[in-house]
Amino acid sequence: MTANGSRVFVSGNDAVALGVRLARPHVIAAYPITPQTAVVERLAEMVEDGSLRTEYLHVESEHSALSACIGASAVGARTFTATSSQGLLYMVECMHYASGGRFPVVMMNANRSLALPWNIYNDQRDSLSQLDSGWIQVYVEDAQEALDMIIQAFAIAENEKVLTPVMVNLDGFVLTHTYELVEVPTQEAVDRFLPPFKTTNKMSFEAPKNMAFTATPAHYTEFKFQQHQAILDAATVIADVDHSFGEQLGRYYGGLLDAYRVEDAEFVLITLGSVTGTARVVVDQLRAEGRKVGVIKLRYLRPFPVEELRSLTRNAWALGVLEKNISIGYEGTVFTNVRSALSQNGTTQEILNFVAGLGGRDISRGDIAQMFERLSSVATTHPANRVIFVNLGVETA
Amino acid sequence: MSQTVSRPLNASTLDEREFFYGHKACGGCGGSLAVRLALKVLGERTFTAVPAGCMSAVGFVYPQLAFGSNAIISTFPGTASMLSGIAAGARALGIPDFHAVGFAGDGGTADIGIQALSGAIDRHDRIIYICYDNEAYMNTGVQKSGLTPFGARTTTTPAGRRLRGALTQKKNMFEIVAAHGIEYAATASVGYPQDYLNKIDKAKSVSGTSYIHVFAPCPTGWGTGSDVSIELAKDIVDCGLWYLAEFENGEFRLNRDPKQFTPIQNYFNKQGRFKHLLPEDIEQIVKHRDREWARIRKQWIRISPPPAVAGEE
Amino acid sequence: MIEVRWHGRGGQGAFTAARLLGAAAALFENRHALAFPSFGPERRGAPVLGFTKIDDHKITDRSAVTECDYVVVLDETLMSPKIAVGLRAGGKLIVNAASPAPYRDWAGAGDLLALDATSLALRIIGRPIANTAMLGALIAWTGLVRLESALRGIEEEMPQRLAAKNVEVLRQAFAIAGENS
Amino acid sequence: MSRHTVRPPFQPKHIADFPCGTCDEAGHLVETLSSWRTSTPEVNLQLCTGCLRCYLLCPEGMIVKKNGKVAIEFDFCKGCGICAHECRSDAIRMIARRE
Repeated sequence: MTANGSRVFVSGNDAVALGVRLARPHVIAAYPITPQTAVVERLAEMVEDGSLRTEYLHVESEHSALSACIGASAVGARTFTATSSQGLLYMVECMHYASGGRFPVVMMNANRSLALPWNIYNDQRDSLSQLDSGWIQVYVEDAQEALDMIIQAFAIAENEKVLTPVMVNLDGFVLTHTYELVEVPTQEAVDRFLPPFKTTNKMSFEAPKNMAFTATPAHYTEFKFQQHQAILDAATVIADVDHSFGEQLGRYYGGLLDAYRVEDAEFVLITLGSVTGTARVVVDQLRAEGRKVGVIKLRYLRPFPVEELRSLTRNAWALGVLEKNISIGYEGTVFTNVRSALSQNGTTQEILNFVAGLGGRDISRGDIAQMFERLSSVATTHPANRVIFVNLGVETA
Repeated sequence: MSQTVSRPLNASTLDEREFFYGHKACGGCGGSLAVRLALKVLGERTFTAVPAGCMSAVGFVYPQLAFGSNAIISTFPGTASMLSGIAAGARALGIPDFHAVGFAGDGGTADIGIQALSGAIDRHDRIIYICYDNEAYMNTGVQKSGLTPFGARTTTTPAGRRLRGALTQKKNMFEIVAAHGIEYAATASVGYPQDYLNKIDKAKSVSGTSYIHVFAPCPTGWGTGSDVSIELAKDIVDCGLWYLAEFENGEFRLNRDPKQFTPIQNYFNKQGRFKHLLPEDIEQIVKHRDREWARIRKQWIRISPPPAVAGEE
Repeated sequence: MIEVRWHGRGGQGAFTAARLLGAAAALFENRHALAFPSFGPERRGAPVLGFTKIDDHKITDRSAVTECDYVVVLDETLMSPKIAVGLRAGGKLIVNAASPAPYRDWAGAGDLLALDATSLALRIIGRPIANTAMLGALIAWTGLVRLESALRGIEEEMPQRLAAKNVEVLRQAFAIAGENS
Repeated sequence: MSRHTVRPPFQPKHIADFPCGTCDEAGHLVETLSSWRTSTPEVNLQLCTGCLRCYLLCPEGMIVKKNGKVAIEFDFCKGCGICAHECRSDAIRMIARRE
């Protein structure tokens, strides 16, 4: 494939840095935090060896990292930042600011659990707690998808119909620190795929602007409606970008979601991120034993794949939503989103919420096989409690 | 004051109890020594706040909790603000005779935590803020901080052909803090342990805010052996790249004014992070050092250092 | 799928060896591999683990390695009776030691092999960095990847100033191991 | 005299075995770190003058006063070598084995 330059054996963090270099950002402002650090380290090395020409700011905190990116975007520069967990939370004010101002910043987030207690390992409570921040959110399954989605994220964010910041999420350590084979596209192929950033949503001497202004009750709602509509419309842009990426660079990812052996599945597991890979192995094993099971990988959580999810799960007897998250005091956030999408489906299939992998706890093949077991028993017995903590280490009765 | 008779504070009169051990810091860590010594001076009536960084990552991994006295992890930006809250709460509850002490790293103090520190000093809160300075974000693997010295290699200031390490000088935190009109501020080093003990002891009786900036080498981050941390922390003072000073009653005072600096080269040679420096880099560092000392000697009042204890010339 | 568990201490390069093995298989033998460290802060001196998975098709399962085919111990002071827990029958426990004698019955279901990697590294590199020597011994005794691929892996993945000496260490370790397999 | 207790490993059976919130006893220790050591300090009491420099400078607090001299505890000694390096009468030597 001429579009792919070289094959390398790199970590998820390295793959993100390679994607960023190919996307030619004008400004990078990021603050180090485990497990994201190798991204900002590789980018610093690329600046030093001259292979990445960009303004690399050593900012003093995550709040300033995103604030600086907004400033750069406000003069028309393409900007990138990367963070994780506590750092993501420390920039939340700026996240709503970036989306409200329609600044197409691209950010990588290494999914890591939230304090307290402190924990540096993987789960998804950081990004899932920010679904309402007005950012497009995509979750990747491996290092190749991480590299590719960084490039696609700029194409989506900067599309003038979208003009919305995009967060690319990859699982801390499980993806950021795991080395695997990655195809690296050539700069020419990426330059053809990703046009330079052009926008009128910027200050300039040619057309001086006042930005990020105040709106009174008379006008505020309309700005929010615009933002909301832009993310809903982004679904078509996402599909187009996925398609042209497949045509030009040879890898299709399926747009809003990716389904595996779901066509005739009686029991379907819906999940996101790298745990999908373990689920694929279990699906193959159970299929070999004649069991009709499948797995759906939600790639985007905003916009949410409502239609696709409805059509793919219509015939399933029971569904499970596996997420490394719990909205404390109720249920998993992804579970809430999935049930809402399926509620107008008119179907009555049972649906369970598997809360697993918090704070880096391992999700084994056996755990996933048990989830399918539970789905097959529940199809008939409609349990009262649908939120199941997987692998809780102690009794609770 | 808990100590009725005030005997000179030294290794033999120091509280024999240990309030920080069983921690998972790298062997030879200067920061863990700075925490250990300070907590021994402050005693058991202490509330300690430690932000994200090495000391919390190595000290509080449940169920291994290595602080022998009260201790709590703060958010990364919020060490000083949490300390202000602890002090205010204890005051409101009428708890007598306590110390609220914070241990934050160089980045935790000069970068992400500087805003909260400024607020606490401005309120004259009765807290002791200790910055253990190992000159980079070590817990996340040696990235540049605002206190990374010029020329030092870190993973975000690589030393290659085009750029040779950090391009900025250390932020002057001691004078930034002093400019707030703080009651007491001092610079120290684990290479001069007695001087460090004296300054912690003095901070105990300050009626407002006190700030101690203690130099604390990091073998892992600097590419040195684990046994030379104290030697390096002494070398840096002797070669003039760091100074021992105090700020009190609105006046600066130098505790040590070396007639002759030891050669900078023998401080740099022991560390991997400076190995790449070219002669012109060293020259620039020396020029900056001499300019700083000229300014300090002109502006600061010099007194004779307090009586040094045997073994510490 | 073949799974290898590497034991070392923070700063000894256990994970570098795990990564070199993965790179050799993935880049030069048209196979697929994952290489990952035991996640967490690596304190100098603290015991750490590294893992390599190698297969003929893309590896999507990233759950923890509970069983493995080979255990490689870079630092003899890490040896303990439980060192080979999870080692599959017919697997190999490979230790960096002058002699395997003291560890005869610690190999669990596998067999025990030893190579004095530290002295080999001291001789060639001048520092007790045993990771590439242990990689050489592993591939000599298991045929996991060809010597040629491992050598190219080092040239590809290691900075120039380190590559030459490490290539030499790997070559000699491979030869020594080959003689007494 | 060892002034700390290392408790048996924490093996919770029931949710109530966990503290309510992230709050537990100061100095609650459940493991030693001697496995980190690849070399071990040894004090020669003939040479030791009891100056306590090593006691002051040990980052682990593992050196204790004893009969006017010092003794080293090994639960958390990581073999960093600061005591041996800083001893002004060469009374401490690092030997390549673990207690």
